[in-house]
Amino acid sequence: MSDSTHFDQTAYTQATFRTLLDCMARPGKVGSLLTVAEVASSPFDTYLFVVALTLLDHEVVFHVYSDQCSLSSHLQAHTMARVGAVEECDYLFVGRGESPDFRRLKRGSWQYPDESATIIQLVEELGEVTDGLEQALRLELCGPGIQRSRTVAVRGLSCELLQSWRHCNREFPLGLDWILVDKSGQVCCLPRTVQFTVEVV
Amino acid sequence: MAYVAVKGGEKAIKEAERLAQYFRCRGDSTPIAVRQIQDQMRLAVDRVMGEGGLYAPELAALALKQAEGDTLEAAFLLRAFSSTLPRRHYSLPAGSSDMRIMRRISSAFKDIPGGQFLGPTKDYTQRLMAFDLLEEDSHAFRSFVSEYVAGDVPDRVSLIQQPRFPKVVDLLRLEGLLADPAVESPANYADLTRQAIRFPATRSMRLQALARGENGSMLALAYSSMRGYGAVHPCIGELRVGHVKLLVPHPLDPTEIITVGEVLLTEVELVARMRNEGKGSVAQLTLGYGVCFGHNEVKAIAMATLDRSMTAANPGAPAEDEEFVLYHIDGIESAGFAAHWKLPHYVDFQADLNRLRSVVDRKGKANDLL
Amino acid sequence: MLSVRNLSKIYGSGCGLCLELTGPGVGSNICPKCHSIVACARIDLDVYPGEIVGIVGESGSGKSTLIKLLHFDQEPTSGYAYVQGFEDGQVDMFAVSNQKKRWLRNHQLGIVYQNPNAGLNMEFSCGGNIADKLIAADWYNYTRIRSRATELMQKTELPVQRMDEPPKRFSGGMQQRVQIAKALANNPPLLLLDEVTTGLDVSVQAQVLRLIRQIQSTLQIAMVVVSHDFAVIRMLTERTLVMRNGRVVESGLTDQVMEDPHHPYTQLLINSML
Amino acid sequence: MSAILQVKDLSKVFVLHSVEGKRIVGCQQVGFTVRAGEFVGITGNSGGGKTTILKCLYRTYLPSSGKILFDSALFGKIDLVNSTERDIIAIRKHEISYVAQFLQVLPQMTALEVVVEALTERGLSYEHSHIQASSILRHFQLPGNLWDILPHTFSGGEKLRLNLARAMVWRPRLLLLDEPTASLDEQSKMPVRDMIKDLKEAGTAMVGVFHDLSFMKDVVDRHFQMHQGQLREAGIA
Amino acid sequence: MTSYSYNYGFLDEQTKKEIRRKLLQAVAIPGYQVPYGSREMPIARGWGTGGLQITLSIIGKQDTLKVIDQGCDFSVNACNLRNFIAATTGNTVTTDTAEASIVQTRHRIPEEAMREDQILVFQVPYPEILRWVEPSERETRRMHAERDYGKLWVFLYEDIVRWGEITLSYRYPVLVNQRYAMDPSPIPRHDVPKLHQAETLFLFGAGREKRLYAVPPYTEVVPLQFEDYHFTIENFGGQPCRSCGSTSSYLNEVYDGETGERYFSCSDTSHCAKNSRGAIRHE
Repeated sequence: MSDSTHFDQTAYTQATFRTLLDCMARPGKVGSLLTVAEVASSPFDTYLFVVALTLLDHEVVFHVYSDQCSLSSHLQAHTMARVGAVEECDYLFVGRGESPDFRRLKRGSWQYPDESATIIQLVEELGEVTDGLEQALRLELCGPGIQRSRTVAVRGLSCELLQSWRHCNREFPLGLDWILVDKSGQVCCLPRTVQFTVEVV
Repeated sequence: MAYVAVKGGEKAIKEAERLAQYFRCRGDSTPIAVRQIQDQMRLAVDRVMGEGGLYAPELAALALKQAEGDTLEAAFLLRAFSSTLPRRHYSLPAGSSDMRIMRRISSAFKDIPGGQFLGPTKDYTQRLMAFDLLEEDSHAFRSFVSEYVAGDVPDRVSLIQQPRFPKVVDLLRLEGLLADPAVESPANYADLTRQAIRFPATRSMRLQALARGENGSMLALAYSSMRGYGAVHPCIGELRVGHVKLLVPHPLDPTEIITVGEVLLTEVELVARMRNEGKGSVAQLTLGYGVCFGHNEVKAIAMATLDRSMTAANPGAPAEDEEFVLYHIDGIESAGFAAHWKLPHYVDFQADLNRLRSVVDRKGKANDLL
Repeated sequence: MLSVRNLSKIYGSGCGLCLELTGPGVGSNICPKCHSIVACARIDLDVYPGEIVGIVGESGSGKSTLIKLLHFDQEPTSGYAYVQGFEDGQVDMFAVSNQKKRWLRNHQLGIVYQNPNAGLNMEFSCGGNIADKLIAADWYNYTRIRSRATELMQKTELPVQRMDEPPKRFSGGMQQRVQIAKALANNPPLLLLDEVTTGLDVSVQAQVLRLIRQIQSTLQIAMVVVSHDFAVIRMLTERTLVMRNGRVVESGLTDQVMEDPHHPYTQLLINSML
Repeated sequence: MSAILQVKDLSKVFVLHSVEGKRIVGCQQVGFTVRAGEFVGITGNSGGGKTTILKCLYRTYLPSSGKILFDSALFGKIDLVNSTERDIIAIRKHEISYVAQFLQVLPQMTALEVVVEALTERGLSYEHSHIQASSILRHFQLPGNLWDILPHTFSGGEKLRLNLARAMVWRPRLLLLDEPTASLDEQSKMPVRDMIKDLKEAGTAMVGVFHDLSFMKDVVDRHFQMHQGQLREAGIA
Repeated sequence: MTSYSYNYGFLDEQTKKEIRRKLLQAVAIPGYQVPYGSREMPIARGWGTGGLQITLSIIGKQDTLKVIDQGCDFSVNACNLRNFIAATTGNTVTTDTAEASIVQTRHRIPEEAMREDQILVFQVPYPEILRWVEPSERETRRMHAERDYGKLWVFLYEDIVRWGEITLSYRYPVLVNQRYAMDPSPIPRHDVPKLHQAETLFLFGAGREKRLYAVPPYTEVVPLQFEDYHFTIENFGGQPCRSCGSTSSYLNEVYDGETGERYFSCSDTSHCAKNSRGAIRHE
């Protein structure tokens, strides 16, 4: 962030947060993240970085899964957040096509289910309709935030990962919340309350 | 006209503010200087800093001025201000062994290494009205200081700021007679201003909550324990008042330690009876610890008493129940909530009336049937 | 219907040798090394549907701790237990979440404590106490709750017209019956009874024992009865475990344990009561 | 008819730990068989071990060695010496009944309730149990005014009749009787004998121990004498 | 003396981040109270600091704000909060529910149906509904963890025993998503059904108690009730609002200062004004 006079981080993270809040409150709704030149210059994936900038500070612990490009130190420098193991992190960043073992993440305690990890994961493409999305997973969602049901299509996510996420959410209120971001800045949230069926398109 | 229809809210607020301002200014005295409050109302300033949880004598004095002397309101102003300040650094734990002593006494021992050291206290002064202060002469006021400092008692200046003393309770510690509370690693210290307290509370949380507690509430609870609702019969191992240095590691090079300033603290280490924890328990005295900003001895004693009373294995008395104590000693919270009853509650009251009428109607119908 | 294996409870830090260094062999359940108390050690227990099993022993033998572990009032240090009505008896009930334990307690178990204060909320009314158990087992119909409470009070010979009074105004025997009524409210397949007649007058004791027998014979509820009193055990149970220093030293048919005891401690216990 | 009970080499030794493991012999190498509908009577001096045999058969005592083969309707041929407690409880519930010398009942239960409970705990409906219980009490000539009071106020004979009624009312396949007639007066003995005959005809096997056999002479089929823990046949009565 | 200036929305960015993180979790666990490090605000504890912190953490320059207290935009407290937010953000404010993107409220849900693009922020004095029956926080945490709501239910049961109905009027307990018992804040019963399967996101903030929680849109929110003793809302005996004539809105009963006569008027004042103008479409 070389020139802070042109970049209003306060307004920027606020707008990003509101998109996340809206998407978390309406699981499966696909929102759009904004990007600006200052952020785009980051070596970290632009949109994961956008989310990180919005949520992370020195009070939280994060982990970048199979961090091959020392992204952790980049994130740390920009947010002051601490790097920690998968088991203790509040936020897990997952790159495209990666399949971490979700079972290692903390799912909260019965007294404090909020002490759980949130996964922020990059996928190929997200859409509310399956048109034009090949080899995508079509998720039929229901649960709080959804009137009857809602459909979201995701390309670049494995069925196995979905199942392992479901396994981690089997006893509510313990669970993991999941934020999916695609390469063009589309975002979709899957809180632990979501029930889903999946089909391969 | 009824309360509901008050639509001049905006205007009413402004007028009320102006009226309050008028009440502050209407006398024919000159405006009080913040510096005067800071110097001459030092105990009020200390109290405000303690309850406000911010060590800022000048701002505390300003808050007192703005609050027209209401210490709780002043502490609230200070707190609200401090909550907008980002937490850039956390200091290293400051040890009071290195305190520059202003006052230090022990009631546990007659003679202590270094000696009892009264310092500035009015404990032994008769509480008689000093009518001469009604018309204090500013010349006399000044000349007292120059005479005092230049006086014939050689060590007076150094008496105000004394060198270090060994700590009294360390004597007991060396002999193995003192059971220290479990030590928490500084890395795990919680920050009460950044997270909500939870129970059982960690000791660092407890002490922080107590250090920001309101004098009167803490005193009442501690007194209840001393008097019989509970069983803390304390003995002051050591009470010391003095300045402590605050050190912060350099953000880029943690091996480099920077002194960021000094704070005046009152610290009380209270020794209480040994605890019986069944077979295998060691006969040891227990410690209650109290510390607060500024010079405030009653608060520090109350805090140490509560720190000790909350260690009861089976809480019975209010002062032994940590949830009861810690949830009710914060003056800002309790005063705010007590004051909030002044807000309109007619919607809730209407709902109550509605329910009441429904019950009365049913009873009436039931009686009619009889 | 209930199967307990290798259940242990140690109060204190525990040192790994606690189980070896304590027990009836050394006549103590306090570990000489770390001063932990071994309340229960490697207990095995099976309860079959409709059966009453007795657990007898002196105070400090670990029998009440065992009951408390089974009711989740305390957490075991180690061990497993399986209940027929929970996950088909396939899942260790100690290994599940408190949320599920609560379900189990609400739907599968009933308990009557020696002290009515432990089993009843003395601020609630008598009917409220019964309602508490019913609501926990998903009864949400006020009228049905009232009639079930009436029925239970009749069954336990409590004055129905006092349903809306708090049990703290009742006598000890009546409080014990309120506890039983509450424990029975959801028709639990397993009822745990912890020294339920201790401290009651002899005539009241008899009433309570009779009530328990009637319940067992009419409702076929399985029960675990803990008592230091052999007479109570003899009257209520067919099988008995004798506990000492946290261990089961002998078990068998109740009449056999009492008339042909094999373990030295049981013989001593029987002799001292005659 | 075939043997319902075969006792082979049955011994019982008590070990008293409080007196340095002292061993007391209850019975030794005892053997006999009982067929359905047969009444075996055992006499002997008190302390001679006859009650020990009876209690071993009921498994109140755990035999030290030997076999007790019982032809169970539930389990087929089963050795009561090493059957599981569960099996013994089931057999006690449905097949073998035991009449002790003294009546033991729950306090606060009336005479009628005692007999009714013997049936309800075996799964009969309350109404049905009530009818049968009344009928047997009537048969044993227990006065109707006693039915609704607590048995601890009864005379010895009344208690014994109640005890028998409770054990017989559900018609066990094997009935064990410990001094069942000791405190019966002449007038009460008749209905007891009738009931025993009735059960015998229906196939119930019985083992009874007596101080003196005279009273039971006409119902006992075979007679053994117990002497110093050993049993010998005294010929058919 | 150093000069001090405040950030957009008063709170520093770190504080906002914390509250935002907790809000996302609150939405993910409907009805669960998330503890947070509530900051001292320049208005007193108990005067809406919880709602205020949420509003200031979510608000952006494009938002239009409405603040009501007891349904009224002009009560002193509503004015005070609105002025504060406006002064520290420079945002547009409104009294028209339909125009607002964020509505902060104390003790009411606006009469006008709220939409998907709006957020309603509640000021909550007692976030713990179990406080009706249990004073200890440690114990109520355990009760929530185990979904142990027996005490609350027995409280309702005994209320019926004593009075023939459940007498709780405002702060009526609700069960969210069949899991958490929740305090809907001291709204009257009239407003409780509006929480169920709503279009709008509801956020709740309790500053003094340091808790925040949420009800996402389209979520099941059911008042605790017995099958045969149904939850009912307030009944004004068919009396209309004296100003706008509405018979469907929540009314205040008012005594005329001159005549002493008792009459009713809408608690939602801006809705009432709009209705009087005929600007509300009735279905």
